[in-house]
Amino acid sequence: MGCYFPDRVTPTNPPTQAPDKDEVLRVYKEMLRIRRFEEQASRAYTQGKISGFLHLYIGQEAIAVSTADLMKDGDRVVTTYRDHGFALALGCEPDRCMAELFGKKDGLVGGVGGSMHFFDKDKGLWGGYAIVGGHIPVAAGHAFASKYLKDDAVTLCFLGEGAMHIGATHEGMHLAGLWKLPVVFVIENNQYAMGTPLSRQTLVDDLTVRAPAYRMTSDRWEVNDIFETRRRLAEAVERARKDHQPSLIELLTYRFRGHSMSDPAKYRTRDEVDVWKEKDPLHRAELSLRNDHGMSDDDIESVDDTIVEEMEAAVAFADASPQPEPEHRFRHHLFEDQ
Amino acid sequence: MGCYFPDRVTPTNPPTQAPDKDEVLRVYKEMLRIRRFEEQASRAYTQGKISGFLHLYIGQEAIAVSTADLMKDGDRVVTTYRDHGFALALGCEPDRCMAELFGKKDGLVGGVGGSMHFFDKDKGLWGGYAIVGGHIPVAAGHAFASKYLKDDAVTLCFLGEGAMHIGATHEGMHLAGLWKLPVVFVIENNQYAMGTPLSRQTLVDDLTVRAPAYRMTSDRWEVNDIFETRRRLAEAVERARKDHQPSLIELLTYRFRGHSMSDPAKYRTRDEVDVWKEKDPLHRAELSLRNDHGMSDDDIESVDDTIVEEMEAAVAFADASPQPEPEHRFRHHLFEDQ
Amino acid sequence: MPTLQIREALRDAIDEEMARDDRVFVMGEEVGHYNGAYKVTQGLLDKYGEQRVVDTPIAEAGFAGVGVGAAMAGLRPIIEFMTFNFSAVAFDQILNNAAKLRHLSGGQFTLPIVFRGPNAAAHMLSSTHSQAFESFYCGFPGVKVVSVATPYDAKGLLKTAVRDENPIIFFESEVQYGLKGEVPDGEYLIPIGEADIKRPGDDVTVITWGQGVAISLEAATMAADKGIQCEVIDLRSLRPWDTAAVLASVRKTNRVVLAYHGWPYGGTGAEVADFIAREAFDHLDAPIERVCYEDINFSYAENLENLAIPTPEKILAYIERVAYHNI
Amino acid sequence: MPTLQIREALRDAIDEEMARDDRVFVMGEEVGHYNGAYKVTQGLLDKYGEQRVVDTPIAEAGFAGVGVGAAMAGLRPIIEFMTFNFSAVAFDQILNNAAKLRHLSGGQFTLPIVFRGPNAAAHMLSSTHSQAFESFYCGFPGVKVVSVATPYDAKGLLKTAVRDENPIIFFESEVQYGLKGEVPDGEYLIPIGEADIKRPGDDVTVITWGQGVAISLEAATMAADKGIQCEVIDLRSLRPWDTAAVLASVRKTNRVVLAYHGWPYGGTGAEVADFIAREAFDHLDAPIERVCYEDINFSYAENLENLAIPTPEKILAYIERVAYHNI
Ligand SMILES: Cc1ncc(C[n+]2csc(CCOP(=O)(O)OP(=O)(O)O)c2C)c(N)n1
Ligand SMILES: Cc1ncc(C[n+]2csc(CCOP(=O)(O)OP(=O)(O)O)c2C)c(N)n1
Ligand SMILES: [Mg+2]
Ligand SMILES: [Mg+2]
Repeated sequence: MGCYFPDRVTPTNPPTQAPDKDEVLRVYKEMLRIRRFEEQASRAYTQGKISGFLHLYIGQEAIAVSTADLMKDGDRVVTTYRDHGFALALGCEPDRCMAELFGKKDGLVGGVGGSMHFFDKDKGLWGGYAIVGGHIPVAAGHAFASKYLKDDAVTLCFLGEGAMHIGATHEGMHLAGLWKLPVVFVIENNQYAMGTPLSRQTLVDDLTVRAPAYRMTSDRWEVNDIFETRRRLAEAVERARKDHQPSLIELLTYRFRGHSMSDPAKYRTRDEVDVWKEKDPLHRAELSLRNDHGMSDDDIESVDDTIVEEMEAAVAFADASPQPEPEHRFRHHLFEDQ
Repeated sequence: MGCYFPDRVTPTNPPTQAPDKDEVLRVYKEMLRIRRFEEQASRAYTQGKISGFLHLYIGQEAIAVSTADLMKDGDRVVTTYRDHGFALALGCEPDRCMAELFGKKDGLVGGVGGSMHFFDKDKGLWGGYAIVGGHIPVAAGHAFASKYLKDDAVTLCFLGEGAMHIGATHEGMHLAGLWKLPVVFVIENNQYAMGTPLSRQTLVDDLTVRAPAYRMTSDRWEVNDIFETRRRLAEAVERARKDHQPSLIELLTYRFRGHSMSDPAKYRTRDEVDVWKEKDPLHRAELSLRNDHGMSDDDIESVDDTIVEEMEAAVAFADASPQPEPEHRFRHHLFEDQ
Repeated sequence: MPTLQIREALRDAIDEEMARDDRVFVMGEEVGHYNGAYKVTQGLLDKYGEQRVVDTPIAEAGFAGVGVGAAMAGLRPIIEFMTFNFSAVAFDQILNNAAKLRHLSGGQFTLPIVFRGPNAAAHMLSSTHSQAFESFYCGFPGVKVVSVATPYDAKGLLKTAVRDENPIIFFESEVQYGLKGEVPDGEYLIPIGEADIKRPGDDVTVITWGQGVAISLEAATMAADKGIQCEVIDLRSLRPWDTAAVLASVRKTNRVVLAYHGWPYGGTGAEVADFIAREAFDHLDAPIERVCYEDINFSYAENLENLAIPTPEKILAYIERVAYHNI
Repeated sequence: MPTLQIREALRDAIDEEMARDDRVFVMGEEVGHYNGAYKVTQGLLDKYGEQRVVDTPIAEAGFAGVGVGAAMAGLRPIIEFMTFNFSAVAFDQILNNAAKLRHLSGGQFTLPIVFRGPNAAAHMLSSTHSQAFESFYCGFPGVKVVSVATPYDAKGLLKTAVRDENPIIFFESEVQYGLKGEVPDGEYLIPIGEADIKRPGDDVTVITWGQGVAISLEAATMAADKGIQCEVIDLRSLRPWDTAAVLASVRKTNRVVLAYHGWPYGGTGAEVADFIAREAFDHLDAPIERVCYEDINFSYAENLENLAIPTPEKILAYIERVAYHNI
């Protein structure tokens, strides 16, 4: 069973001040943009416009959005194949992201990577990786370079809870801890690795139990309130930047869709999903806008309409974008292949 | 610096009864047999009779000897390339062990493996492995089979502290913990991985800090008194056999020679070595025989002489043994290659 | 004869072998409760229980090694890699443990273990998920390598593999699990090491395996329309491979095209070509041609992927080239 | 010209490149305080400090991946594998990260990284420590593969490799680190992809690399006594390899023997042989022969190992075979 352990969650320290309406609205829009993008992608997939694997970020948006708010120039995000949310949060154009999903010329990486491999170096997106755990040493390497070059940059590396049990993750985290690298490892514990609930992946309920072995600072909470998430992530980012002290963070979250489009997610109950729907940070932000900031149905709807339009435009852009030129397939294998 | 942390060592519970003279003498002889064997091997290596890598067990003998005392029929030892001590303790003939080091026909595995790959299934020696960490999943697999076949056997898997940081070790231990396999993982922390002291391998001083992540029971002590070692190992073996509860044990020990014959061990001080010489279980057993059990220099010497003779005979046997037949190289790659 | 998908034929093979020998078990990611990422193991958990259908965390080196250790201790593991792309993290366990332990132990241990799963490019999965592993796993002693392309071969060879006393690398294909074909009722075994002539012919020998088989047969049909009769040989076993069947055909046709899913450098393609060039030196009327992947990392974009892989048209072009070479 | 050991030539190359570009650093097991398991990096820690000469725990996948990540971020890592046998646990990092990230990112990242260390059999190390990795690392796009056999080539090619913008697999040899040869003072570079004719001759082309070079030259001397003039070509680069130099020689001699340390199935040996058989089809007067490892796991016993590896005598036998083939 996908399990969640309130008792093991570290309590938060209270916010210094409550966010004002503009701020709530801004993050709400950012989260909603990701969700609507994913919904468009989902539709396009069922229409056969997107192929291969498509892993949606629906339910986890608050993590990418709060992360983006914390990033300074030069900071990096390294993540898994579940990477659309980070791309949008970091400012990549929905048009180019959707075009990548469509395998088109105007895609984020020219159509060569697809859903699992979004890269936008200038925006701080150092990549979506598709071999579970394989990106952990790479992220440690980015942080190694930051320390070597003294560029004050922080690398934020995201992984699923399922990636905690593979060797590369252990080795990468061990080296990051040993060498005190400026990196923050964030486990997005969405309770499942494909169809496998956490309880069949490990007997421990708290994945940060490994932090001491790596001499990392740890923190762990459930992602309901995006502002709490941002505040606590910020502490880890500063630890990395100022003290070169790496962190291991476990975020309890949930994906509302299947692992990928091909997964009907039969392995979980309606009730379980409903429990998490209540916790959904996007839903909570909407409630706050309604209850604390007096936004009406119409207000919310018009926000939504604009965003839906933006994402439909992205689909139109992707549709219209041409396929990559045939010769494009010979580029970038070696540096010489221009 | 090769570091040792008395503060972190779990205190022992007192022995139920002190061992009598025969028992002390028996384990003393067993440990001494290993040391004398290694000394002969060392000499033969310098004479060019042994080639390749030769990793000596001098200083760690008490671990193999106490392990052998605990093993029941069907139990297994899986270890590293530093495997001579286990072979002798488990009852493999010094003749065949030495012949293996000489690459001769009468070697334990017919000369194909050499020093790093002693195997004697019937004696419970399930092998010496030479890829660091690679044997941890294999040992877990033996334990998996025991649980599957309900044969009540326990697998004792030994590894150096240097093997704790590699992926295969993490994966193998994780699966053993998750599936509650009847296995005991014993870290022989001899303070160095080749020339690298523990302090440059990890920032933690206690390697059992990882046991909770694997839901294993842990224990940790310094190997001075072979009887304490046997008593505490026995608890882990019984946990595995009776409750299928795996353990992670860290033994603080020391190798008095270099990593292998090609290592002059310049990286450590005379003083450090002397400190450990005082702790040497073989030395302590000898003191006990002299002080508690009234053995004289002559008594000790005659014991030694017999053992030295046995090991010199092993060298003579290995010298006399022929090389493997040329056709032997085509055997055992596939089952059909008889 | 009943018609089955390759997926079903593989499942029946596993099911029959598990029923026959309770030392046989299946282990891998999502093989149990999820019924298999590609549904090859569907229903087996319900039938055999968690002890014999073992879901694992994501730890290929770990469970590949557990399989090796279990085989040494008397079990007969079937280890599923969700795809062989993920076996790269378990490479050491296969290369240094599975393939070597019998020899290293002087024959004290036997390693009856099957590593199976889909291999080579599927469709639009980009570079890390589109790789053919023949050139890696055929390159060292101590293992046997099999690659199946029809339901009949899939069932017969997997049953043989499970009974074999050696480590077997067993290649399937994601895009061919649904491919249908006749499978006789009742038990049959296909020996490892025997090629199968999927289509007889006298003019050109087309040597293929795995995903190459279907497109080679298509190409052969197109060639027939042009008056060229191809003999299409499905190697089925890549290590060891059927040198006799290949030589017999080449001595007859004197012309050879190899068509397969895999990168050009080395591997089975080069090995077979080099062998023929040496052993049939005086029988070749044309250079041996190889139709395989372009030597590039795969792209997600459909048009780019389609250009990189062998097609019936490409194979036909080379068939014509070798056939008309001396005219 | 000063005479250096290969070990010293490699060290000079690393030293010069580190002095020249402070983004270059060395990482691996025992490279620093221990001065290198085979002393290639001797003295570099004292000279450049712990930041640029980095000792690692035993975690090849970890530090290979750290190297990849550091290269993406602007550094130029030289990753030492104590031997390439231990790179098997890092295979995924090389195959799926180093070789693919430039392409996957649409060219956003550059991966100037060198993976170096001893390759192939040394002496009496048994099967897990005696493997040649060419067939694994040459088999996929996105990397270059180099193999050196003389101090001159070692220095010139390693300097080029460090300056190259791509992942380079750089093969050395444990048993040849002490091999001496002349190395000019002052800087020189050897381009990757250029073979070197180590001995000119008109009768038989002997293609070799790595540990094969010295024994091939011995065999060529023995052949000369029998009146057969061999042209010994050291490929030096295995991916890409010098097709032009090879074809030119083969068109002259019409006879080819490949001699190298490595298993027979596939790999560079089969790739080169297949290429020649196709591109020089009408120029060959004899089948191409390959002298390499027996297709077995290596044994520790000296006599068994010596029987499994190529020797000057074995190479000579094949030189004679191809030379007299048509007489
Ligand atoms: C080494 C490896 N093994 C298996 C896979 C197949 N696979 C892709 S995603 C996935 C599940 C990952 O779950 P988790 O880490 O929790 O991330 P999530 O998908 O939940 O975000 C698996 C098994 C892979 N990509 N790499
Ligand atoms: C994967 C791998 N990397 C490197 C080596 C080379 N090597 C052999 S033993 C060793 C040190 C191991 O130290 P430790 O685990 O502490 O065991 P000890 O030798 O001290 O008993 C190394 C680096 C190896 N055999 N395997
Ligand atoms: Mg998950
Ligand atoms: Mg040690």
